[in-house]
Amino acid sequence: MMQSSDQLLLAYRKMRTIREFEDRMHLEFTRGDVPGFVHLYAGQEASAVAVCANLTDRDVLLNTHRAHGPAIARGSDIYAVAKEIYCRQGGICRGRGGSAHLHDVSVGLWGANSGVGSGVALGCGAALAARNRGTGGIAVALAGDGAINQGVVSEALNMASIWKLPLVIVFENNGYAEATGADYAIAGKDIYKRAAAFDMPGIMVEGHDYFAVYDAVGKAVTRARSGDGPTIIEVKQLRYYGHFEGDAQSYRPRGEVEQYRQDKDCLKTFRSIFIAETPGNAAQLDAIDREVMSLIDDVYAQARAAAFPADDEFMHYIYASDCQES
Amino acid sequence: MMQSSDQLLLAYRKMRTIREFEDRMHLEFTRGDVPGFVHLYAGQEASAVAVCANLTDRDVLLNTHRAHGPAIARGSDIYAVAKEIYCRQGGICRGRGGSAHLHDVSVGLWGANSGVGSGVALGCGAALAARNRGTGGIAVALAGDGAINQGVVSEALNMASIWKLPLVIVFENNGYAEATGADYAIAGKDIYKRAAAFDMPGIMVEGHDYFAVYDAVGKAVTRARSGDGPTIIEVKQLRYYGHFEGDAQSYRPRGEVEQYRQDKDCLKTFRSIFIAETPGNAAQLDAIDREVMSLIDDVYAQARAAAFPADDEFMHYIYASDCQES
Amino acid sequence: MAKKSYRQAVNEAIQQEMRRDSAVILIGEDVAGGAGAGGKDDAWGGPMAVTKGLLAEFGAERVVDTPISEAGYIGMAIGAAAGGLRPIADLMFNDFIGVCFDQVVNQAAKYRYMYGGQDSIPLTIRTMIGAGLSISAQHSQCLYPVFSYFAGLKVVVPSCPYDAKGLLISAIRDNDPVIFCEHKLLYDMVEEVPDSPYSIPFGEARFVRDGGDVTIVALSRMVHIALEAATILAEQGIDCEIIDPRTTTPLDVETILESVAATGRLVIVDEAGPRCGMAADIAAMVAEDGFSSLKAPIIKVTPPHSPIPAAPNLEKLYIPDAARVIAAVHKVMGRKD
Amino acid sequence: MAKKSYRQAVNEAIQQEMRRDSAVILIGEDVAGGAGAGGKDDAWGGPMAVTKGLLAEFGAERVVDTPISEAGYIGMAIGAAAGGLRPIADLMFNDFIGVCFDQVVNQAAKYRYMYGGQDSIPLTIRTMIGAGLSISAQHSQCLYPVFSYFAGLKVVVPSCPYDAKGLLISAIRDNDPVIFCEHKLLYDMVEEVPDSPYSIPFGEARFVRDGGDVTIVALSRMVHIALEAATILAEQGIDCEIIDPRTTTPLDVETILESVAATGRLVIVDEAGPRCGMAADIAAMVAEDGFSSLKAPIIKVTPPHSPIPAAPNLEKLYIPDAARVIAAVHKVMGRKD
Ligand SMILES: Cc1ncc(C[n+]2csc(CCOP(=O)(O)OP(=O)(O)O)c2C)c(N)n1
Ligand SMILES: Cc1ncc(C[n+]2csc(CCOP(=O)(O)OP(=O)(O)O)c2C)c(N)n1
Ligand SMILES: [Mg+2]
Ligand SMILES: [Mg+2]
Repeated sequence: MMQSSDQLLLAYRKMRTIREFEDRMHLEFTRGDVPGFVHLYAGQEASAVAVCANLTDRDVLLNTHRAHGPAIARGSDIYAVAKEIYCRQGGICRGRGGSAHLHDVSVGLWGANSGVGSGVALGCGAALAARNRGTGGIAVALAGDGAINQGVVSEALNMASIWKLPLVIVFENNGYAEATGADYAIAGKDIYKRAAAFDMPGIMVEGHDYFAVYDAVGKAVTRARSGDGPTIIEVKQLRYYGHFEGDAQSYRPRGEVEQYRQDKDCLKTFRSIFIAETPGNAAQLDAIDREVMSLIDDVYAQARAAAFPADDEFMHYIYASDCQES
Repeated sequence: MMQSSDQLLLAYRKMRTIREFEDRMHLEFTRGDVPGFVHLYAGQEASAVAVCANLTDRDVLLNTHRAHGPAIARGSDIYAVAKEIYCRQGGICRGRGGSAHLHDVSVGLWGANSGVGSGVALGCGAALAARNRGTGGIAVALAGDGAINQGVVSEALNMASIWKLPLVIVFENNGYAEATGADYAIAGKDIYKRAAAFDMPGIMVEGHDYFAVYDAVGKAVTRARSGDGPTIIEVKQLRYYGHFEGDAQSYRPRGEVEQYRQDKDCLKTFRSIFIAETPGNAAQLDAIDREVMSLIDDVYAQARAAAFPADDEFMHYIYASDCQES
Repeated sequence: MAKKSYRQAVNEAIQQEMRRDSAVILIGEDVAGGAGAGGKDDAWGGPMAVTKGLLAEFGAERVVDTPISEAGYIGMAIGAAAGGLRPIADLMFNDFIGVCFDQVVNQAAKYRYMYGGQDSIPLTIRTMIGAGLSISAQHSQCLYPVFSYFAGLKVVVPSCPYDAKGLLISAIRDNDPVIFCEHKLLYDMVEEVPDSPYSIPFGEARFVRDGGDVTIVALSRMVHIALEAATILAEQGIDCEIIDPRTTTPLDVETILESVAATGRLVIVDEAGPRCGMAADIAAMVAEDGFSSLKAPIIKVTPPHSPIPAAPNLEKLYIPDAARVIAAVHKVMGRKD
Repeated sequence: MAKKSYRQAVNEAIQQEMRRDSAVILIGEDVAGGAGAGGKDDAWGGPMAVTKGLLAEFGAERVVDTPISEAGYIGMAIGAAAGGLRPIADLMFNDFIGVCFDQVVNQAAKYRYMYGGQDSIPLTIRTMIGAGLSISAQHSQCLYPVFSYFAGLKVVVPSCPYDAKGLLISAIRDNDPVIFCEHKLLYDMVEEVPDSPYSIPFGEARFVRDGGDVTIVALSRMVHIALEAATILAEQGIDCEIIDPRTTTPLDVETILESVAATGRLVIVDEAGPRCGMAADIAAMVAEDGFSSLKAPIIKVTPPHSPIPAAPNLEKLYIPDAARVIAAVHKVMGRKD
């Protein structure tokens, strides 16, 4: 599908927002007051944003532990996202989940999760429910390269195929599962080639190229929506920071990120393609960059100023009967 | 490898022994004194027997819940096997395991198991231990068609491949997992084609043809032994009885077994190939048939006459410290 | 009203809820039995024929036979529950929780909480518990204490057809994940069960027998063993009160405490294991909150801390029987056996 | 002898056992850290750097980085144990037991028994437990009560560096599957630890503090919370005896019963959950076998029955603290707070 200029500007805005959000988080983290494990999405922005550009309100995106980027891409309120990462009141999960568990039903963002690969099985369920209830929605499950090695993922891929579920599985192959190389851990190395084993199409795409990801996901979404079943998409990319904040990353080859930033940064790539088509657009992108910068300042300020959840609501939200409004 | 006439007669004897053992079990079961769930191997004999003909004492065969055939094929004492099925003293697992858990370390037969697919992971471990300890042994894991859909099996296949473990995985595709058709449950239908996803060879072979299974397994065993890594073999076959005894089998198409018995029975197939090569051999096979018949009589008589495990040994064998000799 | 087996009671509860609410689906291995097998599509209804007939009425979209992929289809059921369905997932034997534990205890149980109460997971997992069929260590366990460890789950252990129907209807209508534990030796138990749908609230124990001397708390099939013992004990002049908690989460602590307040003596009869089990859970609760009423030690009648043997004679030793209950009651009554 | 952290103690135990016995291997996710990653191969030693340096000494054949396939590699470790190796399998967080539960409780635990004692499974599973890092519901649990439910497993919960080293050496040498639970907040705790290898037998509790008024049984990190409380209580004239069971299976019931026989009062402090947990297990054992000594209710100080929240303030409420222990002791002493 052709994207309008507005759509493209929105995509760029989201990518830039994620980048600034994560770069800032990387700095803020060193202050010591960001709770828990924090996995940054910087470098991978084009993937989640291009996925979300293909989705509607009826659809569901299954998030992973590397959750900030997909949440922002899907349209979660960025203030509520930041507050959740800081585990504050007003966080999208009321401070119970934290960085790795961003989940926002109001925008169709589900299940960021510490169980590597669980999103693929949950996604089968979201797809099944959508189909059985006739909502017209589909599900897209994000997963890392590490997730292909979890048994539940194979189980889910098999079921998605035999039941032709309206599901797209996007494996974001950023080269590493924690400190372990994807090429070491994955027999055959190419995730998208596993698709054949499950009798579904598999597509590989360069993750720094928003347009390429958009097109690949678009094909898979069309296929899912028309009832033809699931597709695996392998998005090749690189994360700019460690597995989580605090990771010294000595397992990575020297200069890897620097090189990638230079050659394949998704924002740069987007910028050059977008401007090449309509040179006047540079100013629009610059304006977005400035707006995002000041937004991020405000987001962090507000998140850090927010109160922690009320102590006396400790036992809320465990069972349906505990779901008093707060 | 060429097999000697003695080897072939032994193979035939084993197949015939399994058949008679299982046919008799099918009858005995109706008496009501065979404990637990009983899964018969009749119809599938050529598979386990051809696998075992390729193995040495150093090797390990990982059994499944359909355990009688592989145990006999591997050379377990048939009296001890029968006693175990009847849960008696003198059973290979001292009556603690029963029909589905035949395990006999003395002959390199491991892990018959209610966890569908677990043998593949255990087999990786057996293979790893053999390699690390330099025993020269390999492991062969049996699994059903249903097992390919268990997550742990995919995990194990992946690991076997990346570490080039000396392992052969034999999927005995008898068409059903309980009452569910293999073609329904398995995306892409062909198990052997999944091998490509895990970057290993996959071979399909007709399971009623002892010679064909022998050759296919032989190739895989050679590959494993020479350090080149694992192979998947899919053995197409049919079970003659229900999933377990008591299964009315109304899910099966009418006449399926009768047709297969007529066209593809492994004993018939063996007989005709073997006699075609050396016509005088018919008498030898007939003699084996007679010997096996009377053996089976004695086996069942002894098994049913054996005592149950001693009540006062109830707490034995839970921990190493409980392993007093009985 | 008619006499119905526990099996029929479960079947009827599912059938009636599926009729009432099109969001209810049934999913699991061979819940119909025969998918893609070339013969009858409705051949099994599970290995114990509990869900037999449902495919014929509700079709393959609502009665879904799955591959042997418990983690996958239970994960999927969770997602479907979040997406507006009310799945009943069938976990054939509760022992198979081993391959889908993460989905149950880390996903389903924590979904509501970890996401700050945004969703309901109206998922019922039906599963078979219990020893007695010589199917040994991996098919005979009672794992509801393990389920009960995890906050976010509700756990149901019906001991009779009437309760099975009413509690299963409650489970299906409940907005939290429920593990519904059916004892495989109870399927043929028959009693009067109303034809129309009814629900039994969770957290309300059932008085199985009134008595003033000893409180016996018994769960699932052990309720019947306790009754057998109580009948014999009554002849000896010892009057036992038998309480069946029916759900382990929520647990009806009030009823247990009230009874112990009256009797001063507690025996707990449970087929689950002795370590960190339900017997220990209930005993500890009473030792803390009902201590002042206690006149005697709290006796737990459970299997030993061992795997479950295949041999029928050993399995019989494993499962608590009336003789052991009687001995325990004698002990708390200060009688020598 | 030198001061060593709990982290170092664990590392040293593994190192010394790997030197002593070539059958000992270490296997798990990022136990070296860096496999096939293009940079250093020995980059992590696990997320907490506990196994750092072992790859360099023992090589990739004995220090094996795995894919994210817990069920697969733990199943493999069981097979390798049956095949003559003595694997130490690293389960990064004990919460991940969810994806490999079957291998642990249905395979490893039952292997010896179900096969009539033919094999030993000398497998050690090291895993991290405990809350306190705001890593929320799926990374902070204490699941040793669940492990303790299953016969065939041994379960170790060391509370200090000295015990960590000695118990881990015992675990590696043990011929049964052992789950070794390391509390993530203890890694930086430092104390004197002998340089040479030593082993501590399973099933022998440690007297952490002598005292005649109240018995406090505390596990893992809670031993330190109990000590903190006891110090304050001593100033109030209440003398607490603190017992650390160190292993939950086997459990040193004798020591606990003897102490309760002397004090008549029992408080159990545990970070695991309140339902079917270790506190309940120990309380129930004493309410049965030590009832006659009891002068007061048995109080369990545990977290509430809830998932673990991410928010630091809520997590602090979740974990038992000294104030709650003091209140419990006051209660069994009949004091009003
Ligand atoms: C079942 C399970 N095993 C292990 C972990 C620990 N863990 C968290 S993230 C991670 C790596 C995931 O790698 P990948 O899927 O490639 O995602 P990425 O972090 O690269 O985005 C691991 C091993 C976990 N959370 N869950
Ligand atoms: C994890 C698990 N799920 C389900 C079962 C129940 N079950 C026992 S055998 C079986 C079918 C296995 O089918 P297949 O692998 O094809 O072997 P076959 O019985 O045909 O030999 C099932 C579902 C089980 N034992 N373990
Ligand atoms: Mg990755
Ligand atoms: Mg089969």
